[in-house]
Amino acid sequence: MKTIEQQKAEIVHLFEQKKISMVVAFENYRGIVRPVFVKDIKDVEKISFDMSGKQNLATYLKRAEIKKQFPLAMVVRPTEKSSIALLIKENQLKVEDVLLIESMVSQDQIEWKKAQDIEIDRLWKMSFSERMDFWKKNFQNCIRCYACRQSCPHCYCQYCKADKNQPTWVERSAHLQGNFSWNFLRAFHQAGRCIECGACENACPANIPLMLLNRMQNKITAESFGESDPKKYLLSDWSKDDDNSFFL
Amino acid sequence: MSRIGVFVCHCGENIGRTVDCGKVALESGKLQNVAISIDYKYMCSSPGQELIKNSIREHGLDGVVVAACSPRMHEKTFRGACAQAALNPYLCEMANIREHCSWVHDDKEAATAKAMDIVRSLVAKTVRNEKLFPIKIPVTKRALVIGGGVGGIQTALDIANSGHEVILIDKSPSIGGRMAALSETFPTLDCSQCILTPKMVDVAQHSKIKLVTYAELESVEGFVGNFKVKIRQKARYVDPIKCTGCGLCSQKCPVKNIASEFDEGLGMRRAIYTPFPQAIPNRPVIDKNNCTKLKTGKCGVCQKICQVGAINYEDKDQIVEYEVGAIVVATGLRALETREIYPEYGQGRHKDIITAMQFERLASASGPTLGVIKRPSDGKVPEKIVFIQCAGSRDSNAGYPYCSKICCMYTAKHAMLYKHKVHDGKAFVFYMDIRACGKNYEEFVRRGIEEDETSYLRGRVAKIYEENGQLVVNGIDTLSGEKMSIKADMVVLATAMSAQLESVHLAQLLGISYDQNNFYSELHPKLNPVDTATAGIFLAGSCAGPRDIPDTVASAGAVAAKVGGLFSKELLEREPIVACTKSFSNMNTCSGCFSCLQACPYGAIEQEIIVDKKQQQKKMVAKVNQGLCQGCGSCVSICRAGCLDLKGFSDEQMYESIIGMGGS
Amino acid sequence: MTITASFYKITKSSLATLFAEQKQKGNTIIDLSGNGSDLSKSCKALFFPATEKVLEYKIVDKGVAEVKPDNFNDETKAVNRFIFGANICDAYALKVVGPVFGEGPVDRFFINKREATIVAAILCDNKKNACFCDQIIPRSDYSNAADLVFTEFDENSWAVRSNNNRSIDFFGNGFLHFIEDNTLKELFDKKEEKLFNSENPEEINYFPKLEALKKFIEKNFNSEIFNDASMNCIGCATCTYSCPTCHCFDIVDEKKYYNGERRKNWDSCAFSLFTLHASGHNPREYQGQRWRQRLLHKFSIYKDRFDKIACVGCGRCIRLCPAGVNMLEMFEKWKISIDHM
Amino acid sequence: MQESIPSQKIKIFAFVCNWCTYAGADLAGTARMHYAADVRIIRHTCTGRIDPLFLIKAFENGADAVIVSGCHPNDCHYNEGNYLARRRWAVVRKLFAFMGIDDKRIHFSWVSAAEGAKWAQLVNDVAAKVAQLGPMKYLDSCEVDL
Repeated sequence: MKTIEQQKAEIVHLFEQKKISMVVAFENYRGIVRPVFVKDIKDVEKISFDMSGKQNLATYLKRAEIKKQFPLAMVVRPTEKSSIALLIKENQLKVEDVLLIESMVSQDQIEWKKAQDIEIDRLWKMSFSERMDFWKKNFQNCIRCYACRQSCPHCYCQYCKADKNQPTWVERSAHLQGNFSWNFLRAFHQAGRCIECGACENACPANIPLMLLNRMQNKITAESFGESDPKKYLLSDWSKDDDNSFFL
Repeated sequence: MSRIGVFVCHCGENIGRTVDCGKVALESGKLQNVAISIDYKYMCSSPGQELIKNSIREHGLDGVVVAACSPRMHEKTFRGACAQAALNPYLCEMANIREHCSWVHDDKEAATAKAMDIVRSLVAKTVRNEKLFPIKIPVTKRALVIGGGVGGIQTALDIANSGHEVILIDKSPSIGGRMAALSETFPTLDCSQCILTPKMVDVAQHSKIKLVTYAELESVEGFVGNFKVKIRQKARYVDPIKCTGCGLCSQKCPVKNIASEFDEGLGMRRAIYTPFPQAIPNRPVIDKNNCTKLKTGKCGVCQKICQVGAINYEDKDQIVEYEVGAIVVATGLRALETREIYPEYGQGRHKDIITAMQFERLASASGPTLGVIKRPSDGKVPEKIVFIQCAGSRDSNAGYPYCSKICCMYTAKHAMLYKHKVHDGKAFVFYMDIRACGKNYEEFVRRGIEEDETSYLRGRVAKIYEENGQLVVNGIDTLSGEKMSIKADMVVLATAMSAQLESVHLAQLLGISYDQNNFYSELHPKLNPVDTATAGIFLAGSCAGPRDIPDTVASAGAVAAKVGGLFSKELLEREPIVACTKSFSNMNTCSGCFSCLQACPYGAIEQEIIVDKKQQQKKMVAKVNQGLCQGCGSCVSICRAGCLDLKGFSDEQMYESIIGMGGS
Repeated sequence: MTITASFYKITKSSLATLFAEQKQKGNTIIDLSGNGSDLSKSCKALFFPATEKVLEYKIVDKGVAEVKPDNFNDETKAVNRFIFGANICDAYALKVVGPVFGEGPVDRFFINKREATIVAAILCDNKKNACFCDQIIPRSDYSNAADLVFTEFDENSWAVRSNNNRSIDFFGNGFLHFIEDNTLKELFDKKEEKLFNSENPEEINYFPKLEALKKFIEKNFNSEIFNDASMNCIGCATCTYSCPTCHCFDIVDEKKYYNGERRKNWDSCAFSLFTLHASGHNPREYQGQRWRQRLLHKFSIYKDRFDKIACVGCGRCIRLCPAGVNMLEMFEKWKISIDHM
Repeated sequence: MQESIPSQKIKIFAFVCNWCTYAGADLAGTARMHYAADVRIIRHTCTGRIDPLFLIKAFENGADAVIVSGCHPNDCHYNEGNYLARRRWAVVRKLFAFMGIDDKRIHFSWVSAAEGAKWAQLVNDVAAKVAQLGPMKYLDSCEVDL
């Protein structure tokens, strides 16, 4: 197991050999753990291996400014690793674009996921109208700042379907119908893709429990389809054995 | 603002009876973008079409909605009318207020309100319709005919005689199909083989026909004019080029007791065999399931005896690929076996209860008995035969609710043939109705009754059982109301004609639809009886439902004419309902995740590299190959970013039709 | 114009009674003093909501629509509201953006709501993380920002500073619950003094001189500094939507078949869509350019146009940013260059 | 003007494919099978074309229930469109349910071109269920409370 010093030395070495032009990592800025972009050896010091940051660093890989810096290195946790794997699978990245430096600090999500599961079960036990009220209460706070979308590494579309207005499938207004459509659309587009990093929920200034939707959906896809071609987008694939029970 | 014309058809009384067409026309006239709205008794009639054409010219319409029957019925008609008035045909839509409204509802108020919703939806959609132009694609002028029965043979000959190449495949070692196994044919009593075998020889010798027997379809890709088919040539173990067809191998093969498929199990064949003496090609194959050499490695008699060294035990199945422009399905049908028929009829337990196909072999001069009618159990010439019609047919409980169509005629023929061969014999026929509708058919049946003394008994047989070496047939003659009990030496069942066992599998390979009885569906039962819903694939003969020989040959000719028409053009025109990329703010916003490519059933999505001004690769995006695209639109709804669209059913059109339907 | 403030005392129970009376009269009382998210405590949305119906139409015949309201001046009358517990910075922000909505073509939706609403702020006891209102709001404006300013006198009562007569008009007889006590001025002065002199819990205590900052941003228009400083930015609109002075909006039409609405929705310069042309050209292609626009607008353009800085130092953009972008940190980074201006 | 023809109380939007269910509904018509007039058919090329957002748009525009119907598995005119659709709906219907849209308002079925009777039965069954539930009023308080 490498020490933090060894990992920093490794990064310095990569810079020296001109193998990378940038490192994306976390820093601890006055008690706030946040992303940092190190372009220079002297700033390697800034990198903190305390990986408690709420963001998913892979989200930066979709930005044009960052793409210019390829190849770059990224200090990653399991969440970033999964996201990068997905981006490679969906042709958004090449393997050689990002050098992974694995953080040794484990990211403990067990408690958080357990709490979500309890909440999901609680919601399933409700009646339809009670669940609708639950989401109405949450979605009415949505201001459509799209922090969820922007913080998600998998929302890489150049222009989101919700931004396109010919036709306007998702109303842009932050009213209930618009918010419902938007949050449905985002959850649906995560089907089989969400890696449960929680970045969207953490980013939401209105504190909407977005991960409930994603986690619930992940559970369904795991149950309904089982083994699926790992090289394919879940919904671009099909099997003769898929659930047919709900068709009359 | 668009200028849409709405034309509401009464369809005589068909729509007008339950939908207030005048009111619908009046209200449609008030809709946004509607320039004119008229109702008329028969919109599809010539004056109706003139009305549309004149309105287009007079009012400068840029869209037409015809509220009438199903677009599956008359979309072509009305689009054609629009085209004649110089309006792009794809600016015309149909609102289905007959099949989906007037015919299925009785409350006039509700039906009128619904018709109004439908019209509004289509008007809203039509505002977003765009001019589309047919896609032109090249044609491979070669046809594949699947099935070498009389239907397939006739189709192949007719196509080849019009100058186009044909590939004829058959799953069995020889062409000939059902007809080759028949004795004589109604109503003329020609010898079946005498009229068929010359045609088989023509096929074998025709320079334009490539005959591939003992072969099955493996896969189909592509589309009309441009199919790529893979054919599995099953291992014959006999080199057909070296083989001279001397037949010595079949005579010497030590495995002798295999029931002959051609003789319906009444005769035997060897493990290396030709199905019948007149087989085309006259080359044997080895039945690998029964050959001792192939099973155990011991034997090898045929190889030793073959003087030209044509036997090759190492032969393997081969996949051969062909490019064809049209596919003809002529796979025929299957007669049920006795074991598939009612338990009351013994279900195959009595040797002397046989099927009509077996009787054909008994009556055939080339059959196992050389044309002498002998009963299978003891070879005795039967003195009394009971023929039972509708064994399975017209019985929805048995799963065959339809009429098998040919049984009345061949049963009449069988009774006649029997009487001609056994002059003292007595033939009884149990029937439900005698359906002898065809040229000289009724006369043929009358001849059987009057000259050959066939006894027709109207009624169904309740039970057949064996008693003292004889079969007892119990039934009721419903005309006299008497209970009948006939002691017979043999019973012949006119078993139901069903679709081939593999018909569904083949339909799925070809992407054509089939009905509840697994017969293939025509594009239109009356107006397109030989087309399928998949362009470039046609149906000849009984694969679409039971047909007799004249009907089969007629349909084969019809298919050949269709294929000839298809091949008469250098370029094909295809419906432009295809996917396309959609720009946003003048940009291609595709991110290149290629979920669409993974989903496309036709491989119609390609990867395209977009370069910047310096010719550097900017990104890779999805591009639709409109030649391959069939227009299902799956890619459109898979695309998360909405970068794809489907012409004719675009996002904008669907959006408008939804809000138009809502009408809130 | 000097405004003389007057001071009052009111017990918490009387205030509750007053609220109850007002509610009975049909006025709306909005209490922001309780617990709520940082976002929900901003009162911008109460005057300029995230989405607001501007008009609705109904097609009644071909090419003919009934539009409601057909006269904005008359038909956008707002209900009377009393907002209790706003932050002073947020109340001040209403004054900052007032001219945008009130000058030239008047935005009746904002102005009518403002005219029908009394904003009562509670004086902050101490600075929150990333607050820097003291650096931006002039002291005199700070005191006068809200219509009423509350501060706790003791456990049971509030000291109140009234900056104008609007509350008297609003409450009518109900204003008798407020007991005039001009000696309380000292209490307010003392508290404000303490607040202004207190240390910011955020370690950055540098805030540039506004003139120098304005010049610096203008001068560096084509520089890379904005790109570097906004590396973290993920391009969401949390900063602009939570900002009490950001006031960009977009007009969208939402249609059903016969009915439809025109809506005024928040829009944000942080989105790439904000400046996207129909041609596909985007003058602000990178996030750095969008950040430059945000700073430029707040500290230069707005100042030129309305002689005010479009920032009140509430610190929400820093606290709520999901990616840790910090405007104060940017200024600190550029300190030497700015001071040099 | 929409008042001049009284609109149906309940509207069921049916999103169907052109090749099977649309033709099946045609067959129901040809055979004069009577069924509830609440249903409104919107023709698509294939079930694979139908986007979940179509359903949401339908609800926003006054649909009280939705039917999605196409060719039976294996019978798709486009070979695979209905399989792709089946997987999509497996996800979407749970998501709708989790978000509080009553599953009695969203129905999926396979109706072939030969199953006119099944189509008529399906419409009647759905219409009966929805009649019990009454109008949907999808998020009718559109405005967010201030």
